Amino acid sequence: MRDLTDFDEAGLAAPPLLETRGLTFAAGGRRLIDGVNLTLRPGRRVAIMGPNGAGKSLLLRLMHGLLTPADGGVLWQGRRLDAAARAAQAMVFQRPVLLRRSVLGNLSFALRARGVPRHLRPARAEEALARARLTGLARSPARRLSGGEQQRLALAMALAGRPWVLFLDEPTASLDPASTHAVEEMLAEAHAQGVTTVTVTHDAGQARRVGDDLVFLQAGRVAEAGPVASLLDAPRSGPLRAWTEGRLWLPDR
Amino acid sequence: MRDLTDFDEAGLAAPPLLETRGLTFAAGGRRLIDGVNLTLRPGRRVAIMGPNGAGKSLLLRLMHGLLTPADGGVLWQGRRLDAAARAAQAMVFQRPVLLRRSVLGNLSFALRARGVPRHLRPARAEEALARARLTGLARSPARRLSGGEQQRLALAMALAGRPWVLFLDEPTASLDPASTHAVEEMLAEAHAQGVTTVTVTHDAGQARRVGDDLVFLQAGRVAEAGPVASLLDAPRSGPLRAWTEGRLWLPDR
Amino acid sequence: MPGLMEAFWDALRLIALGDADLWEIIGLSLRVTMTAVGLSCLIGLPLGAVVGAFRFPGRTALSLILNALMGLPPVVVGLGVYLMLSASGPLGVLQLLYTPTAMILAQMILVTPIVAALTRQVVEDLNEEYAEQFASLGVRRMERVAALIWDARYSLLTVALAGFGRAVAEVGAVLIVGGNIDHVTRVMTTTIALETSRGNLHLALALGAVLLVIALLVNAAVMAVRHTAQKVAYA
Amino acid sequence: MPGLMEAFWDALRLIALGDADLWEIIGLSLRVTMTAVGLSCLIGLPLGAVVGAFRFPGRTALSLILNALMGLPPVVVGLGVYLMLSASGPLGVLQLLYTPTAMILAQMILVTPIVAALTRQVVEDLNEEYAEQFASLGVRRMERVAALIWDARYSLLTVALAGFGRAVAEVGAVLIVGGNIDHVTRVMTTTIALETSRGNLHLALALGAVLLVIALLVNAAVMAVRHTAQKVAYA
Amino acid sequence: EEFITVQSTTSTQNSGLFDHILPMFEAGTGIDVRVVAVGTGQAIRNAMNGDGDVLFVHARAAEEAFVADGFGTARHDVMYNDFVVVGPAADPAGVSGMRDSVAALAQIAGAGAVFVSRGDDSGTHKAEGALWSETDVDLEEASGGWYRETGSGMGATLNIGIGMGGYVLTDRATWIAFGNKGSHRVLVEGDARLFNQYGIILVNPAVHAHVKAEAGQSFVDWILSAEGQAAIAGYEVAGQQLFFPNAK
Ligand SMILES: Nc1ncnc2c1ncn2[C@@H]1O[C@H](COP(=O)(O)OP(=O)(O)OP(=O)(O)O)[C@@H](O)[C@H]1O
Ligand SMILES: Nc1ncnc2c1ncn2[C@@H]1O[C@H](COP(=O)(O)OP(=O)(O)OP(=O)(O)O)[C@@H](O)[C@H]1O
Ligand SMILES: [Mg+2]
Ligand SMILES: [Mg+2]
Repeated sequence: MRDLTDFDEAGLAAPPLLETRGLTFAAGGRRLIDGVNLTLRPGRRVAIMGPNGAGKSLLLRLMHGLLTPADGGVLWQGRRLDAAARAAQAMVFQRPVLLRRSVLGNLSFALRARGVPRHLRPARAEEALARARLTGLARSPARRLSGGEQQRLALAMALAGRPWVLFLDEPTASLDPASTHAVEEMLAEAHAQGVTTVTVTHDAGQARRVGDDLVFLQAGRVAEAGPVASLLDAPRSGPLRAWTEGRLWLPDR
Repeated sequence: MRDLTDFDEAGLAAPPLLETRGLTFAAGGRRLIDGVNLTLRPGRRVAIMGPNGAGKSLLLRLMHGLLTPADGGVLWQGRRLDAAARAAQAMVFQRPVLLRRSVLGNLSFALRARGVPRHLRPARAEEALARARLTGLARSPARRLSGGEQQRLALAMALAGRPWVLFLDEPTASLDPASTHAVEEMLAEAHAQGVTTVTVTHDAGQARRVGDDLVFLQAGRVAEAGPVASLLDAPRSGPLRAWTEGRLWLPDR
Repeated sequence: MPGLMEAFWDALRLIALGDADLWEIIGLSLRVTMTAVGLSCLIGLPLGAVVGAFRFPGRTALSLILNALMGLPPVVVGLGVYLMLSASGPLGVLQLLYTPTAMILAQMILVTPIVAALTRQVVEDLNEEYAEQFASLGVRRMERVAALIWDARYSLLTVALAGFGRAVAEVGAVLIVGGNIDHVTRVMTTTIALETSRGNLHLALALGAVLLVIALLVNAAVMAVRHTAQKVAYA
Repeated sequence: MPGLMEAFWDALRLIALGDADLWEIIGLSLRVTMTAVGLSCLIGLPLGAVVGAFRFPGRTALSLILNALMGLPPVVVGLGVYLMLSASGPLGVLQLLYTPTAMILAQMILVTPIVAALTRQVVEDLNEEYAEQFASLGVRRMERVAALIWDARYSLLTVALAGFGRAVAEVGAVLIVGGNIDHVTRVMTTTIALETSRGNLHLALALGAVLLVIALLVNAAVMAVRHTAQKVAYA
Repeated sequence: EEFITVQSTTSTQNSGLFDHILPMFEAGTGIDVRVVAVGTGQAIRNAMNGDGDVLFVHARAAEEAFVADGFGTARHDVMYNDFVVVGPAADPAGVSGMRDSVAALAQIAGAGAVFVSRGDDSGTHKAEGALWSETDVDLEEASGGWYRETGSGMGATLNIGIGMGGYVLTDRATWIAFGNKGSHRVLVEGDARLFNQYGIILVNPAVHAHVKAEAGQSFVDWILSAEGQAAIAGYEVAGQQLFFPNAK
């Protein structure tokens, strides 16, 4: 397999924030992630695309340290990924997990977990609510929120910790255009402040907007990786070509 | 409020399959659905759009008889909506609910619930799996599927009952382009066989593809309704205009 | 406590040597308890699931009563069953008093509310997730109950084990309706009570330890079956 | 059974007339049981939550042991506490034998494993949903435990009520360590046992009914509090 | 297999008497004897309900009432033993060696030393009550103080008495066979008022038709026979005879 570590030309100078080396994950007798090598450089935004079941969510989980690889590993600033490293990361799950509390209760919980001192929490929560446009719903039970509202709350909770790296798993899948736009602006803002984002998306337009580099996954492997525009404009691999044309890519299954 | 019962010009001849009259739903002290009048005519496809939290999912639930209205009601072929009526309907939820069983187990369960005789079930399950491209995952635990796979399974379960009316709540939100395309084709196919579909979507392009008529919801009310193309090309109401321009519509909140 | 360890070894020696009396007692304990718990689950699981899954008039009252019946005192159950089965009671003709059947009946009455009340809670929690999907699919009532019980089966195992624990440890009811008759209705707990009243505290304690070991083995066996099932899983 | 209804009315009349002895007994029953259940929850909820939420070496063994300890026979617990607290026992100097404190201790030992084992199951089910979010947010261990207990609080109420049921119905342990001493350690269940051995079966049964009514009231009170809390809710 | 049910008290069972004599009867007749050992009151009540063929207890007045009310055919003396007062070796009330049981109790009360009573209306409790009634001690007032009513069986009461370091009135058979004596020993014995008579009664088949009159009667007959009486006399624990047959 090609070594893809160096696709990130622009960021070559900066030392890598996170690297995966031969990352492999297996379950149910299948290699669901299969020898993935990636490098995340500070401030460089990555978009991940790929068909359903390609392993995008698993890859995010592995990079975030939520799953233990069967083989290979994840390096955080050159060292083993541990809980302390995870404190500098945050993730928005594809299917938001919200506590059985109010919207505000969820946010306060996240702030507290992230070590925000008690006296700072109300202001921070207020601010996050406003940014997620949930102020009016602060006292509503979080699990009764609409799909889009839940997704916005999950994003607000992730951002509350002011992470260095933000993993986003289809963060705008249930959002209306205005919210999608707002989220993309939040990402741009975060990027401007130096946050490194990794966004899984099925929307090529979004990939261009929120990614500098694109990783295209297919059946647990990196089919193609490189600067987002050049890849999408001139896909070289079969899977990505099929994808951009909206075709089904069925190599062996 | 304007009476919107008759927006459906093309279907005027056919008697309505389902009607909502002054449909209202309240919770937490808010009128979340507020006096909605809609008519569903057989074979006529409806798209529902609107910002997050507008009440789209609640409206589907009310029409499917899963929620009891606070005021107004739902008529099914002119009579009260009951469990028997619901047997002619099916719904794909925004957040798929899958049993703690295998993919095949979930499908068999749905088939059985829909009264498919035991000896017909294996063939029907097989067929549904193939259509949802889940054949290879038949024995996987359903709740371990990827987001997109779960959504496809939920759709397969809904279709398994061969419903007359199909409610779809953002059915392609987590799907890759090829799957989205496949789902839209399935909907077209179902439409050709006379199934009436009601699809919630945030994607204007999809609304055009899967809807004859469009209902635009805003804060629990129908802001605008009519043939999809004319509405999207020339939005008259403030909310829909804001929407098509990707702006935030904040009338009073 | 030197006497204690000694007594414990004595008890273990009796078991190891296959002391017929002790094995008979252990066997009857297990037979009575297992049967009672099995029957309790047969009633309590569906009953609890129905209360947990459906809304009907009197549901709150019913679940309240089930909760309260978890506090049914064994002696009272024993007395109630005794008065039923006594020769001068309504079911006297059945001649079930002072038989293992009477003990099973008493334990069932004790354990069924526990199984039902805890099942109600477990099923209610699961149903919150499933209810809309079930309603949408038009799942029939009895199938709902079956599906909820099946999907919650691993949690319900713990419920059944709670019932087992109550039954296997119980002495008040089986003493009254069984009579602790040697070779007929003598079980571990009544033996322990007897030895206690004979002042053979260490022997009683040792027998208690044996009973606990048995409970541990039963639990381990159930867990092993569960793990195997979970591995094979997903039919 | 005419004698039964009569005895029941007699018992009710005693209560209504404010029979001092009976009220004393009911009061002690509630005090001992409530204290024991409260303390058991204080230990059992976090313990069960820790076992349910974290993976650590010995976790399976621990949850197996908790399950098995649900089958701890009251008489054995009573004996164990007796041997500890008796004048010649290691804790004899405390002079706690035959005091309500000893009864609370014995009931705690009985009830804590029940609360812990059932909590483990409830928390394990909830943690399956929360675990990744917690790990992602970097929630500290003790906060996780607290959050799981808090979010599962309505289900855990049923667990606590199961513990209450076991404690309030229990007679074997409190008889041994309390001694059923009139005006000192006599509670409802030991009174019922006494009346039974006196052959006053109907009175015993009537007292049992009274006990059940008390259990029902306690459960109803808890449920009422729960409903109110759920309405106010969502802090 | 033919069997009869005997309602009896805990003292006969706890002392091990039945384990000693029943095999002899069963070997001779092939009739299995099932003993239900409960409180005296409960045993009598169970027998009244017809849940036993034979009643074998020690509460003379209650037994005679049982027969007088028609529940039993006839009452026969079987055996006796005696009650003793046991207490801690330290003997705070200084009653060791006394023969006058009433005086001994009065002295215990006077010293305010803990006395543990069964308080369950059993035969033993009634015998104890009779002794107290000859003193001028107000038990009502003392209850909960130095006078502790356990409301439990003999064995449980002994366990409690030993745990509290208190005095207990017990039947000698239970005491001798008892395994948890601690430092307690017999302090008062030999008073004629401490006599403890056991009786046996066949439950009346005219009241309860299902009573196994024939087998039950054969058990009664055997107990009263020379063979049965010898079996009772032959039961010893630690070299001491526990019961003294006195059938007429
Ligand atoms: N624990 C597991 N056990 C077995 N199979 C699993 C497990 N987790 C994930 N899978 C399978 O691994 C594959 C990749 O899953 P993943 O969720 O990473 O897909 P994805 O790329 O995120 O897809 P989507 O776009 O649909 O979200 C899927 O086929 C899924 O069924
Ligand atoms: N049971 C409930 N109690 C209180 N509020 C509720 C309840 N159910 C829904 N809501 C609120 O009602 C509004 C409409 O919810 P609904 O799920 O219908 O929105 P939606 O239009 O489907 O949005 P989305 O596009 O985000 O899915 C939301 O603001 C939601 O928070
Ligand atoms: Mg995914
Ligand atoms: Mg929705």
